[in-house]
Amino acid sequence: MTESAPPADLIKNAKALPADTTTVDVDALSELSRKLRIDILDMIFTAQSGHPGTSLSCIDLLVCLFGELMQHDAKRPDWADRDRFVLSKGHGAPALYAILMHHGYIGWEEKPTLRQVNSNLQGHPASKYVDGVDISTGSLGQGLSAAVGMALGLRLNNSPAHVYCLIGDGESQEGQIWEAALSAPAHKLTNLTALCDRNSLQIDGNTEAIKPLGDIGAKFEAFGWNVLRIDGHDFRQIIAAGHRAKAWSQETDKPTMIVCQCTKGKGVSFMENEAGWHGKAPNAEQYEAALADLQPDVYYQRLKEAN
Amino acid sequence: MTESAPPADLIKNAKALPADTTTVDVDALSELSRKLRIDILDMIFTAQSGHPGTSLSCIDLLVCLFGELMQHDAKRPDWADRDRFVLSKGHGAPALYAILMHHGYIGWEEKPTLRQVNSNLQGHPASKYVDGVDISTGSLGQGLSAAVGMALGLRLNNSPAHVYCLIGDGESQEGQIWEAALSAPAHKLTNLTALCDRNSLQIDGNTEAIKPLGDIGAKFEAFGWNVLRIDGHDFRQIIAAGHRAKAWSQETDKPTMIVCQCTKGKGVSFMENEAGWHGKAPNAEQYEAALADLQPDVYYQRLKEAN
Amino acid sequence: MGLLSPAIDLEAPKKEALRNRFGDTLAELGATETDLVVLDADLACSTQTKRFADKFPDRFFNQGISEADMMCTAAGLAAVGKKPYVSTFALFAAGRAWDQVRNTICYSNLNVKIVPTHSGISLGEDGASHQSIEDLALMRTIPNMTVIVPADAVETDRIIRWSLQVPGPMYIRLVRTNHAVIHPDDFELEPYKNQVLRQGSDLTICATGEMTYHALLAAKHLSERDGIEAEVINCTFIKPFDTDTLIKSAQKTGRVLTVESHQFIGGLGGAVCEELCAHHPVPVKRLGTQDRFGQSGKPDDLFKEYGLDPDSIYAEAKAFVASGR
Amino acid sequence: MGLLSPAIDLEAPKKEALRNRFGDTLAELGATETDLVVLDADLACSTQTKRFADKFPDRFFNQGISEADMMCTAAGLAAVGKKPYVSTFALFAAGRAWDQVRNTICYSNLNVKIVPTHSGISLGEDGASHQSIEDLALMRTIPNMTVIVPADAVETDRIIRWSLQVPGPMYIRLVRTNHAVIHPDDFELEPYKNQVLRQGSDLTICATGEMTYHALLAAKHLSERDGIEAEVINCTFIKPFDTDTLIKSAQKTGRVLTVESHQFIGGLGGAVCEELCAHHPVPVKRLGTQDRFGQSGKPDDLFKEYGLDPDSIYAEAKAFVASGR
Ligand SMILES: Cc1ncc(C[n+]2csc(CCOP(=O)(O)OP(=O)(O)O)c2C)c(N)n1
Ligand SMILES: Cc1ncc(C[n+]2csc(CCOP(=O)(O)OP(=O)(O)O)c2C)c(N)n1
Ligand SMILES: [Mg+2]
Ligand SMILES: [Mg+2]
Repeated sequence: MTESAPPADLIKNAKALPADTTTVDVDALSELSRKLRIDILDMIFTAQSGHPGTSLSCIDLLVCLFGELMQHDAKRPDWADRDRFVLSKGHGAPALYAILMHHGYIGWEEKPTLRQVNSNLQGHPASKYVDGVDISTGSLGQGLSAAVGMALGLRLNNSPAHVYCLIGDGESQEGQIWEAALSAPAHKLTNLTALCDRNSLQIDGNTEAIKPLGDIGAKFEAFGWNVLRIDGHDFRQIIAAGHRAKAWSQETDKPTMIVCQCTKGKGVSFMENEAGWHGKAPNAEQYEAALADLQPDVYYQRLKEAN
Repeated sequence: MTESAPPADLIKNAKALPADTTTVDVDALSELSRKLRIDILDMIFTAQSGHPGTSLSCIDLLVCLFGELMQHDAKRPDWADRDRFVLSKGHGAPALYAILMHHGYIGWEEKPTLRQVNSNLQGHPASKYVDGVDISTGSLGQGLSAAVGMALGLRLNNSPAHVYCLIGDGESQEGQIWEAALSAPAHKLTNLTALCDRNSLQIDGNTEAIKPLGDIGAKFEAFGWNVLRIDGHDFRQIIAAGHRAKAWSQETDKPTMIVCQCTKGKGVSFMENEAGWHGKAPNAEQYEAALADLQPDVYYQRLKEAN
Repeated sequence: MGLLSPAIDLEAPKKEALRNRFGDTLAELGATETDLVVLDADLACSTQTKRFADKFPDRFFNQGISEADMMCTAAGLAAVGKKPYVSTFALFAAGRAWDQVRNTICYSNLNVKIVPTHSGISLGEDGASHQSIEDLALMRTIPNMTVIVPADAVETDRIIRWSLQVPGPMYIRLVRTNHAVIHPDDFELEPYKNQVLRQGSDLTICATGEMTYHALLAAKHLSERDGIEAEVINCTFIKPFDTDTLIKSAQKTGRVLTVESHQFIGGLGGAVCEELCAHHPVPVKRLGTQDRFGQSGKPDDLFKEYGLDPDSIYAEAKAFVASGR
Repeated sequence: MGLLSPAIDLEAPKKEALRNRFGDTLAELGATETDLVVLDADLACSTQTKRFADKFPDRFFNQGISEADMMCTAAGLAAVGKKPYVSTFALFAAGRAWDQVRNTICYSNLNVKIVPTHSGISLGEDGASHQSIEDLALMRTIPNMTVIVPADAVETDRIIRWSLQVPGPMYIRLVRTNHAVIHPDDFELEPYKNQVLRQGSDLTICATGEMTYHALLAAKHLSERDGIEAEVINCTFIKPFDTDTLIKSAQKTGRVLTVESHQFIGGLGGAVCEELCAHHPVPVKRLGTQDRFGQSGKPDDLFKEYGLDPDSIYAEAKAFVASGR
């Protein structure tokens, strides 16, 4: 888990981040992320189906969102003023299920059912099966508009709730992302923070080789958003950016986009930056190798505790 | 017909325009535009249906495209190497029909049939009815992608043909425009010039009040295009921009977008900048008033000559 | 209370635009139903959602020319408890935003009411690119979707009021034209029930939307001129389809003519054939656009061109009965 | 030359993925047909258009995750004389880009061949958001569109070759799975003709795509176990539908069971009911997803869950015959 400083040019708005994230327990977050990475691999290995690359890419973001940034309570899934999260890149479902299990929305006993018939853990998040999923996703490009709608509705309700939405970079090739990108500033949404998992890979290869997205942040800026650029695996930066985004949106009457430089497959050496691991389950050997990368002692320890 | 200089800040890339458009016969173009404006109104008045605002907004562009910029020949509609034009904002059909009639693609006898049952002059341009229309349009947002496809195909054919595509500013709220906007630079298209009719109106009012587009040119720049900004009613600027666009694209391996500041309803005083004239036909009184604006003497003269 | 207005003169009925009533009803309901929100995509003046927007600007969202975005935005509003009504032209609601309606609204079973205007060929002069002749097929096939077609302004009003009380996605198809009012002012809607507006024994005419009035007029002429008694069912509820009413009628008449301002594939005609084959197979003749796109023209000219005017329906019905099938 | 492979062991058939053959055939045709171009939307490794892309990178366009753009780009390519084949998952081809397929491709009647893979519930584990169970209904209702569903890899190959010679828009529906090869290697396609793969007199089973093999197996069991002889029609041509073959069979058997990996509304079942009601009404039972979305699961588990495995088809057919309808 890298905690070294991100490249200076990455954080164009670094000065906009509050310096003080000293209270953040980076070790604990890092440890949680590592556990959840193992859960992700467990699920996908058991199902022999699923999307490891994207899940490992964004799990650090989810850990910070659900653990530090969002107001929510698994015991009150109907709490009107809870913060909302939309996983627009729905194929990251294993990451979402992992964090939702950790927070008690989903029972651990469901873990082995991913992608099996009649499971709640559908291949893509489905609202009718899982608390904490308010909108079903999977068809790319639609979640950001839904998040805009939630933010509009919550504002009408005078709710303090904040809406977070995570999109993929490849997903940003969908025109609807740019419809929503025009819409959110038009509505002057200050209760919406979007995050873009900028891992530079999509299914068929590098985004820049297929349909270049270049400086995605610049595009959102041109569409009227505040933009923060961070290292999507640096917990301090993620949390600082999350706080800064809310404040900046208030100051400017604009929604904020956090472009998160991420590594697809992060944490499993042979999956990192490999498009081939987009939608493929590891075989037994690969699974063991992946666990080795993620410190299997912790894993087996937990297994023991569970029994 | 204004020939005064456009506001200096409008032509951000004015220096990129070649100074020498002295050979352009502005008077002749201006005169043609005026006649075609009358044709547009004739058609819409006779049909008692149609879109005057957008047609008057873009006719000066069409006059320059078909008269000065494009290589085409009504007698050879199947000529493989003719330049192509896609009217992505298909509701500008009356303007397209007017220029196509002028150039001989459509017989004048068809003029009164606009929007009647079994007419070739459909409410929106339909390729099966009219030579010179290669792709049917009307559902907004689709024409630019089609133009990209044409440009790709012509390049594969080693054809020197150039593709022009006119989109509306309101139309740019369609996400597909931004899909095409990402696509054209990805394919390094140098045989594609897009124009945007930036008249700042859509059906329900001002674009900036509904879903602000702000600096559209900046958005296309962020998506990887060369952008020229001109006065869309200044013939010298239109033609210079058309030439400059081709050359600039060659120099840069990028497609070029010409953002044309236009006035919706241009030429008919009471229609100018009035959203209400988007899709409404003038009644007899309004029609007369419009003709008066457009110098009816010319009109009646032509009628006389025709008989 | 009757189903058919006793005052109606079928040869010269009172007319009213469904979309005007839609706008008025929304604007009225907005006063008491504070969760009601309305979305449009730059067609508020055409769909008449403007009537709501003018009264409740805070609860009206003009999403611009972005139908896909509009549908998902509505879904998001519904997900936090709002009751969104979404409008645009039918082609752009059902067609342009199909995946959004399907995947974000229907799969999540969200309470979004889609009420497009300008369906079918009576959209008129704008032509084929704007005339939705496939939307019933498109919407009927999506799980969780309810598909409804009011026949006139009165029924539109009742449907809108009722729909506000019923959670879940609905597609309520309206038209552009000023159209015959066939229901009485005191009409009471019986949900999920298609109304037998005219009794008959020689054939059943299943019509929907604007076509119901055309069918009634054709039925009148069949009776007056030829002694043929057509039973006319106003097919308001396309999905779930009112099987009982159809089957009872088909058992009586033995043949069904379907009439819709829509493709003759997959829409009302398709639903009727599916129901009949499942329960009581009888011959069906389906009127609609016969695998042809629409085109520009005045609504009445187009009805004639596509065989959907009362005279054409009359002629088809007569030939159908004469054929002995 | 026969229609059904004489070598086939229905209980343990040879299997081949339709999409692999699709990719190979395209790659082969690309060598001689220089106007052939292929487009995909970031799924080239799944749809197997990659096999063409690797050989002819200049004539392959990966449009990224932009299905709408891809369809219209294909239309533009066709408008200047190219012969585009477009692929992605069925839901994103037929659903996400419906308006583009309709308004830009079909209304202009352009020569674009849309060949989506991953249709129906056998897409499997990705679940409902990716399982296209409405595409036949969506595509069938568009004027000018031809809709075709090959049943195996051999037929896929023949259809692709043939389609290259026939101008105009087509929708050719493929699936993800490794699937039974039922046609012989020397199979010759008879265009617009649905093949009677098994003769029978007790009922007609109209099946399409993957379901044809399931129907054949069910028919075998019906015959072996119960002496019920089912006639099995492989419904390759969904639109235009092969009326003759259906009606002849229905006249003989008096009842039709339709089987599709698709909604039971508006698809093959809809087409069959429409044809029968128009020409020879008989009882029809429609198997498909019964107005339910798909879900995650292994294809075989899903077939069972949705009643589309050979055993369920067998049971439905048996009950249908026993019902005496
Ligand atoms: C509308 C749509 N088109 C295509 C797909 C298939 N698909 C699933 S994931 C994916 C690539 C996504 O790439 P990106 O957004 O960069 O996410 P990452 O996996 O890199 O996090 C594609 C094309 C889809 N789910 N939805
Ligand atoms: C997909 C789609 N949605 C909506 C419409 C209806 N419509 C026709 S013109 C128009 C406004 C277009 O505005 P703009 O692009 O600015 O063109 P202008 O008339 O100003 O030239 C709208 C919403 C349409 N034709 N297509
Ligand atoms: Mg990515
Ligand atoms: Mg405009």
